[in-house]
Amino acid sequence: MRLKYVLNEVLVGLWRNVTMTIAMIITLTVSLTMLGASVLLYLQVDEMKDVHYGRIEVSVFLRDDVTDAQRTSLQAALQRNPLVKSLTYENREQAYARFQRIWSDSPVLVTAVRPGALPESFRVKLKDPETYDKLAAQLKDQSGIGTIVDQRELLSKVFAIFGSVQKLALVIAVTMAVAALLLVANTIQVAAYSKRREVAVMKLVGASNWFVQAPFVLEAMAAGVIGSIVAFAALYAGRSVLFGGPSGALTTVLTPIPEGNMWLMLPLLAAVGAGVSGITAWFTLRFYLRV
Amino acid sequence: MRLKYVLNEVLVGLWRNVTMTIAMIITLTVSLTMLGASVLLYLQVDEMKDVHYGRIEVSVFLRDDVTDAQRTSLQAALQRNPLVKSLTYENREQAYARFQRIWSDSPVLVTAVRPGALPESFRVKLKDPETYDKLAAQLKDQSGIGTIVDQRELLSKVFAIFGSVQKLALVIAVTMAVAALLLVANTIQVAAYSKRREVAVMKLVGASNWFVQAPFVLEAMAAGVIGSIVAFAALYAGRSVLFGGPSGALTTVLTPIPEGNMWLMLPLLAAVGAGVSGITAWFTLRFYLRV
Amino acid sequence: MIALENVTKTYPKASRPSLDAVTVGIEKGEFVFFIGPSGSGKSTFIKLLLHEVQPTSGRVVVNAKDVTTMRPWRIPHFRRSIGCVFQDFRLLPNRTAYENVAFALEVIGKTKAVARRVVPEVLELVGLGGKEHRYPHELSGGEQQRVAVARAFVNRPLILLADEPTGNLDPDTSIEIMRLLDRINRTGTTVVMVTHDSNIVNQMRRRVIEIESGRIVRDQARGVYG
Amino acid sequence: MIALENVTKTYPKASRPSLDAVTVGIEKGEFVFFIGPSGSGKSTFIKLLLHEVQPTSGRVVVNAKDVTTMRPWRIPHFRRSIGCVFQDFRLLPNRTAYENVAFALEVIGKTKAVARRVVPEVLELVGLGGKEHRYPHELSGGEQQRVAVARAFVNRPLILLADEPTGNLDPDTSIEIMRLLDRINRTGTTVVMVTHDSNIVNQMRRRVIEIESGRIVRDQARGVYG
Ligand SMILES: Nc1ncnc2c1ncn2[C@@H]1O[C@H](COP(=O)(O)OP(=O)(O)OP(=O)(O)O)[C@@H](O)[C@H]1O
Ligand SMILES: Nc1ncnc2c1ncn2[C@@H]1O[C@H](COP(=O)(O)OP(=O)(O)OP(=O)(O)O)[C@@H](O)[C@H]1O
Ligand SMILES: [Mg+2]
Ligand SMILES: [Mg+2]
Repeated sequence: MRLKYVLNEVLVGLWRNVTMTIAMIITLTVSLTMLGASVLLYLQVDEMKDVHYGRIEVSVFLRDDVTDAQRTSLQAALQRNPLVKSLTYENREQAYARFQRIWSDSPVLVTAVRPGALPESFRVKLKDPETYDKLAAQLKDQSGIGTIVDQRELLSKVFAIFGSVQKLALVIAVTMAVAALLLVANTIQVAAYSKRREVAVMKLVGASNWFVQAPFVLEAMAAGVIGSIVAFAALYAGRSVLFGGPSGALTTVLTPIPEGNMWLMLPLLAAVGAGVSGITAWFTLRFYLRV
Repeated sequence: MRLKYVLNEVLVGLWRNVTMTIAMIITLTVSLTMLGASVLLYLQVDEMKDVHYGRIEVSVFLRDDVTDAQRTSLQAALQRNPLVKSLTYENREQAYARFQRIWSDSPVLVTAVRPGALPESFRVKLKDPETYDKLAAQLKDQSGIGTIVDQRELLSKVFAIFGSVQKLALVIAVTMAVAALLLVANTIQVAAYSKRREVAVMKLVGASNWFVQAPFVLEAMAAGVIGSIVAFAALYAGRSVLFGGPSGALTTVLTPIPEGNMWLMLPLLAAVGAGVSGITAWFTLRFYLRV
Repeated sequence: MIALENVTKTYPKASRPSLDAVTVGIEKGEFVFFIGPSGSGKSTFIKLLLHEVQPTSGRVVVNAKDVTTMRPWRIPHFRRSIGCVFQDFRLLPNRTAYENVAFALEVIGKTKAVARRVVPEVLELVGLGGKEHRYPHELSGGEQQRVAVARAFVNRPLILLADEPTGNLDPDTSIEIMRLLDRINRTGTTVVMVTHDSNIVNQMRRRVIEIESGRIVRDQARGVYG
Repeated sequence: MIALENVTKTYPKASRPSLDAVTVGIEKGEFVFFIGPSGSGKSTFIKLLLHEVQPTSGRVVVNAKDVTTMRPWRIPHFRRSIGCVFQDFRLLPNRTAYENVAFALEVIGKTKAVARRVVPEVLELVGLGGKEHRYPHELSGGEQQRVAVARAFVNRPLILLADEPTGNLDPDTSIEIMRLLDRINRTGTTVVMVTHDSNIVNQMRRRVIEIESGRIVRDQARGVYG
């Protein structure tokens, strides 16, 4: 019976205190949207890091005077090597063709390099790009190798930027979580303030703390869940706008956000929204109204 | 007298409705901080665009078989040209040295280019980078010119990214402005709601609409100004953290924010804060309480 | 001074009218008791005079002004000529007794100096000397009621409406308040007082209007209660 | 049933105690009138019994429990054995008359079915049949007071405290309410009633405790008013 009373109370409460409820939902929506956006950004950059990481190759350039035997033995050694995921061979013509393609908008550089000036190479993808040093050590005594180039170093600037963006996203996420907490605490405090007479009357009639508090807390949590759903909808809409078609503002900067990450936001935001507002409501009533 | 009454009312009001006032200030602080941050980001990217734009050069590469006479005449023509801001000459050795320096971490490419394979060139800075086409047309009938390369095209990808970030900053700024409006409207609506009995009594005693509304609106505006000052302080602190020292999260991505732009935020945020909250308060009372 | 012409008021949720075709006239300077059982429409009558509620039909004229057709922006000014003691006091909860009374003076544009002179005097009159700086919740029921009385007459209105101004007062204090209202009435103010106190009505011997279920059932020049 | 031992209560802002070394005992099943001028401390007495305010010194015993030293978590349960009509009604503003009365039943864990049976009956008893679904602001002053009375006795408390329960009622309705309180008293409930109505006190001829400036000045077994 008591439970039914409380549930009924929550629904009626949500309906009656429309102003308060809407205030709380809007507050939560704004904060949760920002929170969700920063978490998505963080995940997205992670994903882009992975993609770039996955593309990283170790180029094993061969000496100009490499012999067929050396080449074959090196290829065999690389194919046997447990660190290696895949291996492609690029001869001088292929290397030049690729060079021309990549630098097509720098004609001066293209003309400066003779066909055949670029050495042949093995392009190695490692199972784990971090094991580059190991591979280099293992190849040390193989003859016929010119230089070994690890793209990781070339991409270090890109990764530094990714790192910065992630740090920033984290800072924003934490800031927004704190802001959400403050705003929700405030809204609830105001709600509690506007209900203080009612609470006082209930207590004078003999209502227990639990009886007074439960509907309030559940109401706040319901508002939290609704807010998180609206926030999710806003994020979804935002994604369509920012990534929609080639003219979307973010298509040049970020890879598209996968559906999976997107839907992950729903339970995350709902949990944060309900949790933050529920706990805040409980504490607010506890200390503010001395229920 | 009436004015004095109203001013007194505002101060007393701010003090008495501490809960409401703090709620409003926090709400405004959060929204205005985000708004300020996005505006700063927008300005900053603008600045970076300018810096990159200022560095843009047109490289006029000379043919391998260029004669001294052709070179001298071309130099004279460029120096006379009103579009040109500055001009430097780079011979083959200088070009190769520069190439080696820039590509030092791609040893394969460096070895693939012979010293002297890179052509000599005039590096031209234009007064306005956009006038590249004009310059190209004027140089068409000059002999001895190989290719003319406009860095603008090379940098187009960078500029596309800048453009995207600016668009995004604008979207966030507008979103935050709207969110601020919603949140403030809400807080004020809740404040008005909690004051509805008081307002009703005042009106029954014969207080005019102006008399009831003015303290309320001024109180909201005062909260707006305080919120904007706190937001400014938060931005200032945020700048120190994010750009502080080489370990700051943003030092690799953005150039440091100039003091000038920073201080521009103070009047901007104050105006937005006071304006939004004042107008919202007025409308809320007008329509919500039918003052 | 006050005239209701065939006024009917039916609240949205009510099944029957709270005032039913009431016609009544009150002259300048009169002292009128309004009596009747609980829920008969006495407070509704007062609320109509203040333009707090609008009649469903009929005309309400107060102070030679037709209240029903009055422009909204004229209402504040109109209300300043009427003092009202509400049944539920309606004090401003976050102002002290002094500030509550002073508010009625501020509204009509009096200076703080005037308030400082007049308000303590008036509070003394209703027996609240020394309690000026209490907030309403720090006063007893009867004390709150007396603050409401003080606020109603502090700015010397033309009309004084009092909805059970002695409901929370002991007989002695009630008589004090009645003496006060009588004195105010003698200075020319029209007084309409709703009451359930038969002793007071019987003692004062003034005009008595009795209302039952929204209809006037008695209107006697020097009447008694029941 | 109720015992105050040398109880003094001085409010923080007040210059003199509102209750001054009061010692009084009330037996189970008694009917006691509490009278005294406005501001003499009657409501403070009621508030002490409910643990709404704490005494500055002295002991308050209600229902064989020492209220002063009661653990906070026991208070709700303790209050459920006391019904109270507050001077300012204290109805829940966003609940209807029905819901306000039903609340007192919900609090003690009665089912909705019980409420549906009992509440309309009780509202009928106080003369509010047909007005169950009105919100407090849609009721007249006297009607609100009667809702408060209905809420106070709906859950058959051991003690009924009534702070001027007829202050906003006409004499006839007052007598109805008094009959009701009398009937409740006859079932064994202790009734303490604060009132300013001399007619009622004189008619009932019950124990009268008179208080003045916080001191008990009279305690008479079958007393009259003043
Ligand atoms: N806002 C409202 N909505 C619906 N009905 C209302 C409203 N206000 C008052 N009523 C009804 O109108 C009738 C008259 O109310 P009114 O307040 O005028 O009574 P009253 O004579 O002042 O009674 P009391 O002596 O109890 O104060 C009552 O039956 C009441 O229930
Ligand atoms: N919270 C408070 N702070 C300060 N003084 C208070 C407070 N509450 C009551 N008082 C004072 O205590 C005294 C007694 O108050 P109480 O409410 O008990 O009077 P009462 O006998 O019920 O009067 P009434 O018949 O007018 O209701 C009054 O003088 C009042 O001003
Ligand atoms: Mg009434
Ligand atoms: Mg009292």
